[in-house]
Amino acid sequence: MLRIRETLNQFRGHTRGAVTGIMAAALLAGTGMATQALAQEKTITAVMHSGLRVLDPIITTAHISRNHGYMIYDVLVAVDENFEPQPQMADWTISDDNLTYTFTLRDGLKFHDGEPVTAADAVASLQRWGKRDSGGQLIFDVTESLEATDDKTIVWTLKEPFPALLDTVGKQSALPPFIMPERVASGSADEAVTDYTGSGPFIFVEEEYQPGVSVTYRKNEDYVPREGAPSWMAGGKEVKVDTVRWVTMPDAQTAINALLSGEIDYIEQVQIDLLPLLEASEDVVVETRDDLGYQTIGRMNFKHPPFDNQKIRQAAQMALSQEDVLATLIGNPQYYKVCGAIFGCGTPLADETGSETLTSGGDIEGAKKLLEEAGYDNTPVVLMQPTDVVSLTAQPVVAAQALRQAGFNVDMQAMDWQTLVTRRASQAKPSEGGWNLFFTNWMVPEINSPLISPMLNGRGDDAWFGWPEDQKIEDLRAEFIKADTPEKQKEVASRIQAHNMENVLYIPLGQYIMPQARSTKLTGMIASPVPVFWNVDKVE
Amino acid sequence: MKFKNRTFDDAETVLDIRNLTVKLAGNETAEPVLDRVSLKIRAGETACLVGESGSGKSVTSLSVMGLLPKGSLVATGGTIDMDGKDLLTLSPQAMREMRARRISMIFQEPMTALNPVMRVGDQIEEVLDTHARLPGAEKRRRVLDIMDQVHLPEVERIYRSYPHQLSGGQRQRIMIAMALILEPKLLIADEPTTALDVTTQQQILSLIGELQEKHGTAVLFITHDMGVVAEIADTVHVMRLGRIVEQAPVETLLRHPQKDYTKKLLEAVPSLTPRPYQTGEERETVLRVSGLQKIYSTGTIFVRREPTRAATDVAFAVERGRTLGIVGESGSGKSTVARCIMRLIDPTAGEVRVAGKEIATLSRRELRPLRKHIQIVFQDPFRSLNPRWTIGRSLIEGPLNLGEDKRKSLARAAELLALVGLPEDAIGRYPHQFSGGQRQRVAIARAIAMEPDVLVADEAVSALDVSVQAQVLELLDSLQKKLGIAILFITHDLRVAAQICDEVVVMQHGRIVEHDTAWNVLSNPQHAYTRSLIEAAPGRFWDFANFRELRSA
Amino acid sequence: MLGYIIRRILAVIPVMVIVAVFVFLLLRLTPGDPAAIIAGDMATPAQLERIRTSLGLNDPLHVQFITWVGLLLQGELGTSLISNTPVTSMIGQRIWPTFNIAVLTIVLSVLIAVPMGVLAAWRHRTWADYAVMAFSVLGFSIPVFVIGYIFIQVFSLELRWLPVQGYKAPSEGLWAFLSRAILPCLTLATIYVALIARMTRASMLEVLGEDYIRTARAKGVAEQIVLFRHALRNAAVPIMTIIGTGFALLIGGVVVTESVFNIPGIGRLTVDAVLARDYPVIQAMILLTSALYVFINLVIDLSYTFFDPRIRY
Amino acid sequence: MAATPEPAARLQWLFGAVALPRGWRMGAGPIIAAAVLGLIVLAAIFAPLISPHDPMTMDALQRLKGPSDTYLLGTDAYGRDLYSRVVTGARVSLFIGIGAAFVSVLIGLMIGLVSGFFRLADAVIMRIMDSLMAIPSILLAIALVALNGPSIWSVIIAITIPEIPRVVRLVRSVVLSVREEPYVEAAIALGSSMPKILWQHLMPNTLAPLIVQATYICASAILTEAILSFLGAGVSTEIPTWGNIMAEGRIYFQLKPSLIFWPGLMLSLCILSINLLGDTARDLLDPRLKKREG
Repeated sequence: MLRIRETLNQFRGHTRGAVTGIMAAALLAGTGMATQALAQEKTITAVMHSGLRVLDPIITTAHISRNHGYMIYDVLVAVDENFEPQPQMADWTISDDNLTYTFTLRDGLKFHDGEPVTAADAVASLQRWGKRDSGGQLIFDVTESLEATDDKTIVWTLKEPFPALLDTVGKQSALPPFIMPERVASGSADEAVTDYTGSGPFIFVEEEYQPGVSVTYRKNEDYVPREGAPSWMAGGKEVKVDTVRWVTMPDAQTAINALLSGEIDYIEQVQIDLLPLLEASEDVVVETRDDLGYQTIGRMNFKHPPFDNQKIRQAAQMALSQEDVLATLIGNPQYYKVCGAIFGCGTPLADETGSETLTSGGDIEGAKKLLEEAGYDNTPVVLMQPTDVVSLTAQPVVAAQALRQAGFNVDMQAMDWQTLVTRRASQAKPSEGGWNLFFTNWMVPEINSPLISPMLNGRGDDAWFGWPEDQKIEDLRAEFIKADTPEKQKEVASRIQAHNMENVLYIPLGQYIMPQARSTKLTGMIASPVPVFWNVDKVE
Repeated sequence: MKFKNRTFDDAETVLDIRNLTVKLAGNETAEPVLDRVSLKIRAGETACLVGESGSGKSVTSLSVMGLLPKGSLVATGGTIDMDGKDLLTLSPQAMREMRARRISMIFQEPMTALNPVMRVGDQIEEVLDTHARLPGAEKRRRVLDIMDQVHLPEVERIYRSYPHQLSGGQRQRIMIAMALILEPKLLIADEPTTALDVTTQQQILSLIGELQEKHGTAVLFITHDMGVVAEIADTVHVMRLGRIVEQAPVETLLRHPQKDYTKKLLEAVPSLTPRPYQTGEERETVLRVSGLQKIYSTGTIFVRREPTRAATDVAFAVERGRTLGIVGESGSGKSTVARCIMRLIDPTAGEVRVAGKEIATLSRRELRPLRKHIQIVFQDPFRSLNPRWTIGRSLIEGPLNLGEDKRKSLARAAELLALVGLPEDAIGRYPHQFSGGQRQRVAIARAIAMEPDVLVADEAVSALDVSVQAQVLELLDSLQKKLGIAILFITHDLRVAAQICDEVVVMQHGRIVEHDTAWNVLSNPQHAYTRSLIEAAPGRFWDFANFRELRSA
Repeated sequence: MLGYIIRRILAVIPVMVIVAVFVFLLLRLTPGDPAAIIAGDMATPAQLERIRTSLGLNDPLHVQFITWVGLLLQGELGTSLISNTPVTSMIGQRIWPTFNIAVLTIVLSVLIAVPMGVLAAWRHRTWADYAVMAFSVLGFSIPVFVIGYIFIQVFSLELRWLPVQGYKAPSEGLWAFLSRAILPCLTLATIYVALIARMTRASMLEVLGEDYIRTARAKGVAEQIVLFRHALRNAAVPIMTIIGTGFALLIGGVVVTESVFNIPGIGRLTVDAVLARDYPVIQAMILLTSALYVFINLVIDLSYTFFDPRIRY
Repeated sequence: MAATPEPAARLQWLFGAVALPRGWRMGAGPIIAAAVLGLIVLAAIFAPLISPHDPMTMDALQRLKGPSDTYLLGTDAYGRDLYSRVVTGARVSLFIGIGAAFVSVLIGLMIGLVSGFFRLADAVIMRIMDSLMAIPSILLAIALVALNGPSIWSVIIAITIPEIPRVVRLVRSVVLSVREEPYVEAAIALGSSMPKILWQHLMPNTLAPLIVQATYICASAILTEAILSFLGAGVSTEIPTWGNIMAEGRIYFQLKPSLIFWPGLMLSLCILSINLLGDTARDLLDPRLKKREG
């Protein structure tokens, strides 16, 4: 059998070679790129975690759109792997009163249409970003002025100090301020852009774009990388391949088979359960891109019974066990971490105060008692379960079981993710199309600070879904903004942690990592929460 | 009446069937379908195989052709000898070679027997393709030649026609051309004229006779019609329940039938002599039709087509206790008239007065209470009763609609069953447990249950075997005498009309061409069409029931 | 004939109008919010509201409907709410893989199924008949995706004869196309073959009982000529009909097959659009497939005249 | 009524005189099919009694285990007992199949009878039915379920709506052909009212083909549910159906084929049996096929 297979492989190799030849000939004839030696054309085919449909990384927080943003756009400032902001497009100086930031664009920045990047482009881009990003809004709340004083200089003047300004402008997720041409960025912040001119290391090939299916990026020959080694989104972004194609495969197994048979080079996220399929192969490397990964969380609706009652919220939190959730969701302990810190373990602000029951397997008995004290009247808990998102199907099921054991009357309703997303925006009663509890996942860099974590907003109807009215958290956040040293910040953060667990603004359910898989032909891939294709080479 | 009286003692035997036994496949114990049938046909002879439905006539012919339905019937004994070979033992390939070359067959329904999606010329040519290797031009010449021989007009055009573009008679001519193109020694004709109108039947019969004479073909002719037998047979073989009960030269058989069954069969053939018109007291007119017209418009808003006039200016009246016959060939409009009178279809114009009330223009709802005055018996006994309903339920449907008590209606239904000669326990049984004749009796009882003034019998006996036909006609006659019902009797069969009608209306192309007493119409027809109908009736000079020539003729 | 075609096309109008209204109402009267998918996880209710307004989703229903119909009448299908791409160009990109696969599947199915059905009818109540019937019942009994997985496992992973996934246009080389198309086609064909074989058998059985078959045999015509020249052509009309109505089945299969084999066709486009509430795409797709269905059945009705000279329009 | 029909005659009533051929021999296929289906139905009815575990209870430590004494067929990705889930899945799958068949036949029968007999209504109804036919059923089903939420009833409704036009057409064609039958005309002549003719003469004729049709709808509903689950628009995974067990298990197709194999086997057996019984019924009930087979 083995021998037959070898022969077949050889046969296949031959035919594939022939086919490539034909294709190449067709391509030559078609595009007239006769001068370029096609044998040296390097193409990476990558299977991403989701299909790219929204091309405007400012209007959406979808990760795939952000990843797309990093391909074709560049940012002024980027945080490196030590969470330190580093210059990318621009260097900066800060005035002594911490009120004026002056950014200076580096030389050689050019948009894909050949126009130079100017300070005016950056200002327009920052302003549009400020209308969409919550951290950006906080900065613009205290902004006196933001101006381009010449082609290369941007001056940002504040009314009061905002110590985290650089961290916010340089953040990796969820909405980094990508720099677009002024003509594009001056458009509405509520309508997606239709001009995809960036200044990043790759150029978006519009003709080959199939929404939700595939997107093609060509190397930007004019891109001048910054000096230095790449680190997260900072450092030199040197492109070593000609083309990168992102494709979507709705079937996880198909993707793995395709990687094994060499039809593709890279899978951004591999389901842990399927890893054994890849482990046998010598041509494939399975690795984790970063150690932070994702935090999975539960969020309750503060507007409606029973979770308008703090004691009942606590009872629910007490019933849950991170271990159960993570073991069911991920399975392999190597890829998950029980972690009670709302800012994520492995981050500067990590603190696990108040998460004992969550991290020690849950306390069903305690939950029962608490529930009794709270006078729970058997109001059904409407728990929304998405059926079409693999990384979110387990949490509701596990939680429902635990809550039932604790004495909750759970009404788990299955729906597709879109319905859930729509429904969670509804403030109606749970019996009339509203909800009580849902789960979602965040990348850790999206929640690692009180400034950006959407769940820690206590402004009632203006807060994130669930709408807690919590003056205390608002006070704590204000205190955090003012904190100008890491120690002070850390101190405020731990109080926020304690308050979160007390008031159950949200339930952190632990951290997990999605490994990636790549062909051994790919070299030089850097560790980063965002998969990046600079610095990567493909060796045949 | 002149019968054929040639002798065939010296003629060569073309087909010799000996002790042919056919059984149901996989059921050795059941009664055989054919039981030791022996039959000899000589060159130039016309052998008629007669019998009622289910007697095994067709099975005999299919056995000869080797076309018994696979898996359901098998020949288990006997021999079929032709050209010194036993056809039953031939290989399929060898049997295929015999067909069309040595034996051919034509069937009852020329419409269904021709492939509807092939041009008829090609279908004839296919015989040549299968059995002879001829150059194209020669093939075509022979096909046109045989088409000419069967007296088809415009052979070139018909050659290219599809079956549905031809008339029934033309189609049967094509079948004959196909069967005879290779001049086989034996032609099997399985009821070839039964589906045809009487005038067409006459033409086809004489065509077969003509070609037979020309080519010296032996013909095995299967029919249930004694008139046809008298016209064409040399020898007659009477079959019953899978056996041959009597074989004799035609004249001998008709004059001196030996077996009771043969006698019974002959006695049942209705005479062409009309029953005398009973003049007498003035009677109440119960049905009066005047100016009746039915036009079907087939065009659409895009295509204008000439509307079809199915009935034009039809007028007649029927008196209580009398029978009016409407006679005509297919397409003459006789059924249209019946259905208009029943208001199963709506007449385009004209009046229909039933029991003194004009019903042609009433709405369905207004009509319903008047329905009791006029009832109908249909042709097909197998479809005129709801197969899911017991006889009793069918019988009381009408009375219940009139608001009668169920118990009373059932009692009455039992009486009616007795009246039509069915056992009383029939009331709880289902139609499939009865024969065709019995079902037709039930249908009559159902109509009678409404105590109508007029009974419309639309080809009510046409689907029945001749012996059963006689019984049903008798029943209708006796009911009419007992109940004084008026009967509107629609038929294509002059013999039947002669038997039961007081008056006859002859229809052609939707118009009445002749209207007189039955006696006058049959013995002294005025219209050419009526005359041609009468002349075409096979065996019209023979009085079958009395085994002698018709006296009056 | 021409009059008939015109009439049929006119008759399509009310059908399409009903489909359009039905689909429009179905989509708009049920929950779902395209703005939410555009904005992502962190959007606040106010932001969602602004996006909805900019997409025109806050207009009254009848205004949205009139806008859409107005576009339709100009031959425009609108723009995807999510990706901002014109729906026509999205469909343009995605229709060819589906079309090629579907055509290949139909050709393959007919070539396999019709002889199977003829054989079964001819050898009625023999093992050949039972085998064909068993296959056609079985073909209906296994979910399409399971069939697809089995094919991948056997032909791609075990035998390594064919690639596991993907699509290449025939213009990129016939083998490149065929090697990727053959498994999806076989997968899709399973149910289609079952359907056609079954109908061929039934139709042939009926025709083989007809008098003219007996006539043909009485002429001594060889059996294969009886079967294929006389019987099959008469049996063709119901077979054609089932090929037409089976088209709906094919669409269902395409949706699944495209997922399993990762083919960028319109089936997946539609599923994705439904899950993302991308109304213009869903509307366009359902309208388009409905129109296609109606058109195919018109063509099939017209094909009857080819098989049966009695049918004239 | 004077005489009570015997049981055979009752059957006769349902299927019509032409329907039950004398001397018909039942092959082994339909008998086995009936037995298999019977077993599945019994398993579905007594699912709680024969399931060793609660089909919904998860155990994170027992994920994706192979067959053992505790877990007869192993466990799924949530550590739930596969055997118990497959057995319980029979309930929901059969319920969906039978529910869809029942609802579509019932509604289709009503519409079809009206449409077949009343010319005016016919034109309007058939236009609407044509439109529904033209909408690809799987897309409609996905849309309906995705939009209404994946409950068992929305799955049933989604499957039912595209089936209704087919039932309507079937009923209508039977009505159109039977209304020309002499016994119906006789009933008109006897003064029976339209509703009475419709219900007593015409409707029973539709039952036999409808029973056959119902088996196909049932089978295709079970399959459609599986496909909807596969596409992510099925019933909540908390309630096991064969479809969603397979849909959940499909990513483990290579690692742990049993997750697809067992529900797939049950589903295929079930549908095979239903189809076989439907075919047998059709062969028995179709007088045209019978004619040839003697």
